[in-house]
Amino acid sequence: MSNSKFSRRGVLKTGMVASAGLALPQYLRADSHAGFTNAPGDSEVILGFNVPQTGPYADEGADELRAYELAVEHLNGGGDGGMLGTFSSKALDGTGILGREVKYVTGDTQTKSDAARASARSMIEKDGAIMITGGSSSGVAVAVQALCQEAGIIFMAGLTHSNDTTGKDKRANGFRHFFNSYMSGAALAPVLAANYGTDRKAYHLTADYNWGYTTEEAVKSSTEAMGWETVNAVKTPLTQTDFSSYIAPVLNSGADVLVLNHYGGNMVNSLTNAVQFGLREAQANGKNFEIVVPLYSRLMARGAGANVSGIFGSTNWHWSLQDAGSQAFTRSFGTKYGFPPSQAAHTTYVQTLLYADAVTRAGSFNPCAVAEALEDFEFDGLGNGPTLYRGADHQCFKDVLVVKGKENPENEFDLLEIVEVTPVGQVTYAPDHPQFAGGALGSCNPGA
Amino acid sequence: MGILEVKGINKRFGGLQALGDVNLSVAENTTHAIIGPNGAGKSTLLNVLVGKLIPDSGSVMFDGQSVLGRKPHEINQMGISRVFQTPEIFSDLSVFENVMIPCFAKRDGAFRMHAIESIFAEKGIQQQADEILNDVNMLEKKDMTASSLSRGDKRRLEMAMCLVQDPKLLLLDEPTAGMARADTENTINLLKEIRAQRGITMAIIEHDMNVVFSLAERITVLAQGMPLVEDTPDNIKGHPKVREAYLGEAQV
Amino acid sequence: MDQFILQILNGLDKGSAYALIALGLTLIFGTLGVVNFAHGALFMLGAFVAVTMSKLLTLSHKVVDEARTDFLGNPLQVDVPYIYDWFGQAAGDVIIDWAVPISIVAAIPVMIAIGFIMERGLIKHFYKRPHADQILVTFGLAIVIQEIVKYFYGANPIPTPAPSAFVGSFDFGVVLGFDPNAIIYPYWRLVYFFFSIGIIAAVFAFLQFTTFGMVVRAGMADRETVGLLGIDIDKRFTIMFGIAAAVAGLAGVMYAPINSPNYHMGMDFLVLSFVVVVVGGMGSLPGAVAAGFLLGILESFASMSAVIDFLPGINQIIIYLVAIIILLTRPRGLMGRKGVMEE
Amino acid sequence: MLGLEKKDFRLLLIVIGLTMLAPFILNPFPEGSEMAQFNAGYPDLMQRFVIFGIFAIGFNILFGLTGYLSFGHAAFLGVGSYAAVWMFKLLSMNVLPAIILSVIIAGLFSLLIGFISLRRSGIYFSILTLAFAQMSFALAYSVLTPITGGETGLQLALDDPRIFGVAQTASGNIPVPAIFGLEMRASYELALGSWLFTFNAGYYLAALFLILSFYLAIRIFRSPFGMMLRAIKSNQTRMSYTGLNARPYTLAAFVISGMYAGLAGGLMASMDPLAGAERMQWTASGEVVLMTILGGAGTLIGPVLGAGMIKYFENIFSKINDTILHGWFAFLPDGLENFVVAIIHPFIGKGWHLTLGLVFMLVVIFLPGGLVQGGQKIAAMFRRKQPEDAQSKATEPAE
Repeated sequence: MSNSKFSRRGVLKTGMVASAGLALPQYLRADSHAGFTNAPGDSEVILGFNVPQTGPYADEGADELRAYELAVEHLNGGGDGGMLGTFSSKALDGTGILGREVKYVTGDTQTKSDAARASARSMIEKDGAIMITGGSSSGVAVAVQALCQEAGIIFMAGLTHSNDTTGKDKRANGFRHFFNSYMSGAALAPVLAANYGTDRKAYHLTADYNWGYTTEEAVKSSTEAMGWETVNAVKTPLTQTDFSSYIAPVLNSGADVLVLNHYGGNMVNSLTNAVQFGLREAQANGKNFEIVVPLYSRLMARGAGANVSGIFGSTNWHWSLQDAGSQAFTRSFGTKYGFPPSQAAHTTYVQTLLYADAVTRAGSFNPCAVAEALEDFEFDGLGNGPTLYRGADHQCFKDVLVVKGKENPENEFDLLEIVEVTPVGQVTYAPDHPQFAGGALGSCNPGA
Repeated sequence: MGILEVKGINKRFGGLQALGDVNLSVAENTTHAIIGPNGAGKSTLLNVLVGKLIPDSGSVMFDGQSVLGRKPHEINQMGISRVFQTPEIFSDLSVFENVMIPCFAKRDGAFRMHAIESIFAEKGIQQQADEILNDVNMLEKKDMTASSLSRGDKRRLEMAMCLVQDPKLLLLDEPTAGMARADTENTINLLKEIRAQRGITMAIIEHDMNVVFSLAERITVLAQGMPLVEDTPDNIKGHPKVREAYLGEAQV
Repeated sequence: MDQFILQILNGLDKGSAYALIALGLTLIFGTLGVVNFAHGALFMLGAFVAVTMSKLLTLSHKVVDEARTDFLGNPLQVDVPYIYDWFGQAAGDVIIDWAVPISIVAAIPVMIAIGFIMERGLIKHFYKRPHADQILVTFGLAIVIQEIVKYFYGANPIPTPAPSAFVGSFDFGVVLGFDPNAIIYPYWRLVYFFFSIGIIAAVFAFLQFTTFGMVVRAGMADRETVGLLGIDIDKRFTIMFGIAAAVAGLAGVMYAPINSPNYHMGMDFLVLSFVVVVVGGMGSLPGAVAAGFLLGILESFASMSAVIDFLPGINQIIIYLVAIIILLTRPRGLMGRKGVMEE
Repeated sequence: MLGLEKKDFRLLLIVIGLTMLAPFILNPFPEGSEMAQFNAGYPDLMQRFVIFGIFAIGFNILFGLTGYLSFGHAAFLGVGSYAAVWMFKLLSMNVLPAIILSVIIAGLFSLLIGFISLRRSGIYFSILTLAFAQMSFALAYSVLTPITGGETGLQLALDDPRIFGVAQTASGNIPVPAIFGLEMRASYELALGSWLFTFNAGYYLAALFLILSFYLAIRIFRSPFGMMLRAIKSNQTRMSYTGLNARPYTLAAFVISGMYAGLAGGLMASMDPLAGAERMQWTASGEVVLMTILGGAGTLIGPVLGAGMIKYFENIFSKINDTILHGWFAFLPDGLENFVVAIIHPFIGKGWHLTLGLVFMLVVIFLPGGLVQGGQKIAAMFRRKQPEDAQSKATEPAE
């Protein structure tokens, strides 16, 4: 029996008409010609956009999808070209990828690893997608990344911030542009020290799952290195909606800073609760009490409303950046959809472009060739300054933004202001850093 | 020595003495009626006998063994079957299945993991079920769903389910309650038949004196939880204490 | 000690939310015998009445401000609420600020109407159907309601703040002789607590002291008898459903400032409120209230860091653990009656 | 035949036919055509159909026969998956030991939970099972992360200490689950004209298990044991006054259905070696309840149909997007095209939940007996001539 493993319908769709008629059962050998899974035909190539369309992250998923559609438009030569014009690599020329028109399929991850893998598998097995990208949580990213490794497909991670994605769960076929917990901690700590002093006592509330653990560890170690003390770190259940019983004891704990290692709905609720309890106006140890949110998302900050003002956090990208790439992207996204893009939209757009560029430079869709083209690739003009796709762990290294909730936002998109652009040097770490230990890339798998 | 020996049963619910020092002896192969006005403790006594209630003190011996502390299904396995005031049957199942279940209980005990055997292969059980349905004149209704039966048929079905187990003692809780006159007569005849043909010992709790006197060979009268008298029907009929207890109730 | 008091306060506050939702669920179950999986959706709809009210109050028209530009470099279009035009900016701001309390007024008729429509249009056809069917149809309805809300309002939470007069916390510690800041509690949460107590009291008073309530209580105890009395129980059921919907809706309105409403907040509460109802004893109103407070307080204790350090993960499971223990020791929950939902 | 009545044997043959020919049946539309969107004949979805079918068949043995509504059955599926993945990590990539272990572990776990939960009945039983499952989920997601992988799920790694087998393949990758060398993902593709059919090894293994499970379910339904279970649902009082102890019967049914769930979990991990905690969440338990009721509780084939329907919606409807819609309706004039797309838009893609909710409501309102009843109604329309047929139907043991 031939182990064709994953079908590549792309080929069939175009090649089939010729073999019409009652053909005898035949082993399909197209795979072995190309040597990798889902080799595209001559006229089109299919990408799989796997984003949360239902569940609490559906709005982030919708923004990711908008960015993907924009990227496809630009790759196929439509629109104003967006960041194609500012990208340092000039391999892409608006004629699709390697002359093939870019088509796409969409799916719903539901922010569940099972559903995300089911959706990804259907893209690979049914639709013949050559690359999968998207997602809005680390659990999903890690799960789909492992699946793509097994299937011989490139995975370009969407919004995933846990160290594990390019740490203990890294895979040779998976690539992450988004920043991570370690970088958040490393970028935030100096800014916090500069603003709040080095003699602070922090109280952590941490979401009780993998991402929460890595974020707590990263922020703790970075701030403690600056001289801060960690008074307490309490784990909160993922399903918690009312954080009052976790927030209430904070003010009397001897701490003067509250770090909320929460994301999404947890972050909105815990921050809202903390502000309700008057923590922002409170005094402790003779200092103003402060709140820190290590990972900010503008879409989610909107849910917390005025509560975010003055609160520090970090973010991967923000539309108010003034470099040419960011401006170009914000302009084409804003013109098409009427509002500025989120960081989720940005990272997914950039990932799509980076993939297309790598294929073009490699001259092949073979995942191993693409991976090789991405590894240690240095580029600029995609919004975060000069960036390195490190080969050792498939993580992008670039500047990290430290932001603060705006005091007087002009509208619902204008919630964050950039406090500092932490240069890449400060957030770079060795591939074998303890926070990333325990995994191996393995070798690239072309499938087939 | 009767097949059922109840000695000195006491049961209190809070401040209420439901049963006080009740003694009862049901002799083998007789029909024994337990009568008494409302609230006399008849149902409480019955529930003690079947294991639903545990008395505060006293003993209940059946066929030489104590039943106290045993669960209803264990007491049934000892040989006591019960007919309810309103028939308790498996109403979602067919009539045939209703009688097959007690056959299995009789053969296999309280639990058996017979998950792979087919019902259709159980010829012996099927034959038993057919026979008993034939005995109660319900064979032609064997494929009907039990819930669609008439009230009288439900009663007969329940009776069949008890009889097929071939019990040593059959407890009947007001078997004619709420029945029309004709149905009552039918039931009396049915019970008489059973008694005559199978020789099953029966204990009947009954309100309707007509029924009691047509069936019972011995009668125990309860009043306010206490046993008043125990005697033959003829003696009970004229007993002054019984008249007193039933004051206002006609037909005595 | 102060931590202990603080967590009791917290527990009472959480518990009042649980009790209020469970109360409505029990009303429906006790009177109508319907297991309503859409009850959480009613709670969510209440919160979205508040959201809608604040959207309506800030309904705006665009005024072009040539001096400033938006993110694309075009002249900035500033939103000016109509309410500014009508009442002036100062008065307009006050009205917008009070959007949540104002929406209480709107929520009562809106929620009663929704309750009526639900009962007449759907639920009444399911009185005699098995509980499994009721669960399936109301669960389907809950999904439909929440997806409709998501379609119009998106998946993200929408901030719906309390009036600024209620911002900040009350310092119980000082009153009780502890250090300042030892026992603080936000004003709005105190409002929520007293509001819940008020609603619970009102429902009990209504059932206790009105003829309508007496009939309903009789119906909860023995539905068939009341039906036999020739009382038009149908109409009363509809009204009861409306009241239960209003109770759930009001709980939602007042909850909006505590946690920004999102479309799935009803589902988040659904399982919890069922646990509360069952722990209280199916069909028992006092049981539902008692269980709500009990679980609220125990949940708060379990979230204390000293407790978590001792028993890691206890805060994840406390509600369920308590439910299991109570159901194993008290077969019908705290105050349940025999025979309800045991078939 | 095989100890089955003629009618049951026919049903079994139908199920065998459907599962064996599924690659054809589920791919009715030519590759590349507009309707190909509705094809479900790709390995992942076909595997899910049968795996969730097994899960629902097992659940139905408990719920459909005894009437005990468990809201925590997903926990057994989850435990089964964890057991299987640990087996892959520690022992070998052969799926058989993994599946066997997952059935055993799920059986033990359900014995424990069933023993405690079955002390209560009705809704109290439902809440007890829900509480146990939610506890399992919450702990698996958080404090048990070292055993369960937590949020990211338990997966294979390059340094697994696999006793029988290699940690890495020659090309430096993690080996994949297989049965005696035949990889679960191996597929054979058949092109017939413009149709393309995929025959996947994993699917056929799972389908084999489905047929076995279905056969076993028929035997249980038609056994004295199955009749006792229906008797428990019908009247527990009469049950005990007939000398039967209901507890061991319900517990046995609970454990059997737990083992079915474990089998489904083990198969799931064998097809795709990752076990996530969300598998145990109450929504997952609720899903199997919905599958069973939707298809027809207490019927043999119903749960399988319900499982297929829900999984079809989840996987096919969620993938339809506006671009595809525009493709379908491109033949319409522009204005009309946009209008039609706007009408359908809320029901597809991110709106697939809405469609599913509506389907639940419609089915339960108009077909109280689930899809099976719908099928019977249609069948009845074709044979109106035999009214006595319909009458006898009511008395037959559950179909």
